[in-house]
Amino acid sequence: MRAAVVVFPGSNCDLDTHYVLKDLLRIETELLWYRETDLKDYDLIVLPGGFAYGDYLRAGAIARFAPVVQALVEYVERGRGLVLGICNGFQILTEAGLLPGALAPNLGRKFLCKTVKLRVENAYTPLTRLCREGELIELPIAHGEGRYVAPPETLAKLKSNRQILFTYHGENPNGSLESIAGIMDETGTVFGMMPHPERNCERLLGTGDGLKLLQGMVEEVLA
Amino acid sequence: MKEFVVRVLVEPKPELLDPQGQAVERALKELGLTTVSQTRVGKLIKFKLKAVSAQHARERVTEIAQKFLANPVIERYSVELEEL
Amino acid sequence: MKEFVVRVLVEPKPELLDPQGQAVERALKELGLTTVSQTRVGKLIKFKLKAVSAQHARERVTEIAQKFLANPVIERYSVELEEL
Amino acid sequence: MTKLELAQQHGLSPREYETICALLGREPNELELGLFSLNWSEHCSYKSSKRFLKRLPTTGRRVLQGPGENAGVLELENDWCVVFKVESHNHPSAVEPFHGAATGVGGIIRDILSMGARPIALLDSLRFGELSNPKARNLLEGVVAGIAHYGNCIGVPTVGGDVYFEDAYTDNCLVNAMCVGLLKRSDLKRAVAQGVGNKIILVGARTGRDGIHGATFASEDLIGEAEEKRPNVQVGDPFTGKLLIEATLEACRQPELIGLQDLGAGGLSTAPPEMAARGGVGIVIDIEEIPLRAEKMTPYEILLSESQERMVLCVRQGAEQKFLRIYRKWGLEAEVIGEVIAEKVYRIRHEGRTIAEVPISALVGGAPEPELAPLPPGNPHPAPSPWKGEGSERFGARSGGEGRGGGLKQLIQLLRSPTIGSKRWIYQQYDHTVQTNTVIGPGAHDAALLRVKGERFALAVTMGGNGRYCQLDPYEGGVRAVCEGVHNIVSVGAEPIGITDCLNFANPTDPQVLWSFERVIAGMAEAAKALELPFVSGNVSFYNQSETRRIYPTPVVGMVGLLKDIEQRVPMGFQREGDRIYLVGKLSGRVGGSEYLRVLRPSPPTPLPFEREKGAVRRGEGLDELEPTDLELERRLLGAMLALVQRRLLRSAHDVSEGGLLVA
Repeated sequence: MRAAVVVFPGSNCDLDTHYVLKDLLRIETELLWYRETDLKDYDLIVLPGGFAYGDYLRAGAIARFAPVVQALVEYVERGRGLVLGICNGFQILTEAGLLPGALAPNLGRKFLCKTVKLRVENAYTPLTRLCREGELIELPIAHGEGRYVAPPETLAKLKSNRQILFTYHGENPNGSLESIAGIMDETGTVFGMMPHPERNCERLLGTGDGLKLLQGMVEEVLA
Repeated sequence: MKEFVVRVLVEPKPELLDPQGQAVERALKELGLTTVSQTRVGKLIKFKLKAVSAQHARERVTEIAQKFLANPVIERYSVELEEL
Repeated sequence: MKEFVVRVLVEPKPELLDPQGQAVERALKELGLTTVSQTRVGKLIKFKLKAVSAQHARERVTEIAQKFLANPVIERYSVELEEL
Repeated sequence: MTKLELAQQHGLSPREYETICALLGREPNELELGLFSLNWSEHCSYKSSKRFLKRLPTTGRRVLQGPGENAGVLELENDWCVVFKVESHNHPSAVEPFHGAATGVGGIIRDILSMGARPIALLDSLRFGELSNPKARNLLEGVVAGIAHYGNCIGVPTVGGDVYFEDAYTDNCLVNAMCVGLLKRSDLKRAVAQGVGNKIILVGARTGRDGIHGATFASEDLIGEAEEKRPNVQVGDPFTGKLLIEATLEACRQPELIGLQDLGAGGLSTAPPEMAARGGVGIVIDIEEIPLRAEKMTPYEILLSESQERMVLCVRQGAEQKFLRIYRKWGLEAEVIGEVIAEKVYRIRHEGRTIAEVPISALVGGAPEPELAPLPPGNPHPAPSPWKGEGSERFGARSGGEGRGGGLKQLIQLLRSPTIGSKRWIYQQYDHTVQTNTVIGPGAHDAALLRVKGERFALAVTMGGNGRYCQLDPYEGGVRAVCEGVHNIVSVGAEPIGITDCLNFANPTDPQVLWSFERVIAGMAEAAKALELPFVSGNVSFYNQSETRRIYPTPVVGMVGLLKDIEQRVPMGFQREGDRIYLVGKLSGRVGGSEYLRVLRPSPPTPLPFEREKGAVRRGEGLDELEPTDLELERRLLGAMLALVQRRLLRSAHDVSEGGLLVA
């Protein structure tokens, strides 16, 4: 199995994500420069957190036109492998139209860095296959534009196709529509979530809940 | 080629909750502008552009606004052109 | 009382570094608008206002823009009024 | 306008102007005056503070680099080293809080970067006026948003710091930023230019008219000038800052890199000469080579510009293309703007002509020390304390009913004081978990704890300082600033190993301010010697006063500690029922300078410090007296705590500070 973590100018969590895949899950993982367009032999591509292109204008608005994202569209169309967008990565995937909806500024108008509780809404997906439906997990969030928004017809489709993977539990930190924290696309190969699994993969830093999410993606590829 | 000053005004869609707009409205009222309503806070993108005609310029800018300057899921935009 | 749509446009002072404006300009050029220059990204504050006259409305808004809507140290503003 | 008047407009005194003419053997031209004004500013030359700072201990077995470089460096374990420093951006933040604070964070990050280290943590110490004052609230809002904007975007976690709300800081907020970096000993770089013919490369952002006179501005009183004098505010671009980190760390891995330095206050007028001074060489710069952002900039504006996110490299002749490629790959500007020359001068060329040439030794370290004599106030003790009491106050004992039974009410009042209450509403705006090394983050303990991936050891960091103590008794306040840091570090189980500091004071031209400056340093030096802690870097910020107010003498201490085995870390919270609770150290019951007095014994607002009363400064009657710290006890306390940690006998620990035992 080969994984790639995309590095945009302004990505901050590329090394953190690379550390989990390579050092904790022992997967061959490369850092993929945003100018690359040859994605053929990657089974998993992660768009990490950060401020790609400084998040100027809108988070992910400029990164979406990077060569690697253009190549990603084709990669997804051909079903070559799994794509996971974390925080800034999720914003970029929605801007690129690879995931429905959009991420608007937090309702509280301030950047928020805290640990939140999430409820697993659908446990039959590569990202959540090691969780149980309804399970509560803890993950840190760190974003200023994390309010998930989508028109009613998109929300209806997300529900009917069970594309909603995580919802915030107990509090809705950023005012997201129906507390949505993470979704997948219709094909079940493109995933996006605002919370940071890579920041809670070791007991040293917290409950370790994040590891089984990334492990799920790996096991899906190896299965 | 003519030169134009282009202003693209991007604001949150009406049906979208605009916390910044609400906060500004509250402050405006506190500062005495009591008859204010429907406050929205958006973005102004201003630039100079050379083009053969106003019509051509407007077309190109509108296409880019739709694709890049505004996110159609949450924002709407308007394009204003002024020949120098 | 008359009703007006007020638009206050706030932008960074010209001599000040505008990282956001530079980033947007680079992107516009990559998207094919090669003849773009002097891109600035600022804020649009839009609201409805009831006032006795346009002149009175403009005065009140200008006073508030100077004190609150724009930061005179780093920004300049313009007020636009349209009677409904 | 005569040259002398022009010199004074540049913040140079007549005496300094005379010295310049003597050093040059002629009158300086305007560009040379600009060079002198920045290099001899208080901010860059430390001319009024140098002789006092010499008293701070700066040596120790772990010290690889003491003061005099971009940051201090201490050895840790397995070839790892820690790099850290504090920087202040008080004056720019008073003018424009958001960008002032943001550029402060950007600058301190680049100081760490220029030692070749990856920045791994940020801390900030903030001081504002009372929260009831709208101006203070606006400053707070802008400063916190600016720090969050820059720190979050650049991907360095903000893990600690402190904030106080006191009337003394109403007109002069304090924004001190500390950055900590890690590197392998073999990667250590220094800010030096050497080797005749080696190239000088300017990298990062383009040069504009930002913050011209920024450095000298910091040396002027902020008296009503903020409005008319609209200095061109420096705007930080964290996105470019992030690219600069990645590109520079890549450049630091190239053997041909001789040295590098951040363009801080003073920009191109101070960084190249400082690098040349360290290398014992000269430097020639060509103005045309400098990439500009604004049109029609004069050489004067280009050299004095303080545009952010720029650095200067000295690289071996012939290898310059390699470095230009690295920075351009990251989308950054990079141009060869000059080279090292044998003649020890800073030579500026423009259109083939030399338009300025000044001896390096004149610019760097040539500033004459102003003849300022510290003068203690009327008697050996500081000004009257704001609180008038009858005899020394035992907490609660004397105050009748208020003491007994009133404890809970007082606790709530103390917790409601913004200085003591939770700061979550601030640090939740800072990304404190990026880089996934934050084991103990903000709000969780007295110090933050960072793991180092692949290693057993961990790094404890803390930052803080109580200005009110120094207002009452500068010497004791200086001692406590160091001891508070030690308590915080040892509370998480780590051994304190080094100090950085930012000394925030009012005008040094006022003898009493200089006296408190000298006394604070004496106290800090005494405590550091007793606890064997070296000062490895630091900063001085003077002129923090307005017409009506003068800040408290405020030393902010940044401290780093080493925890050899991360499994021995000590949390703060009580762990298990039945565990025994111990109070270690002496309980004097004195409440001098305490939050208890400020919150529960309200009094007239703090008079202007060192205010004359009836001709002589009167010492308060005991209520404000600070219990002198027993440094011998502190030494033994430190040793005992470390022994308890090694034997794993501690379930948790917490330092008793603001709010005393009641709040702890």
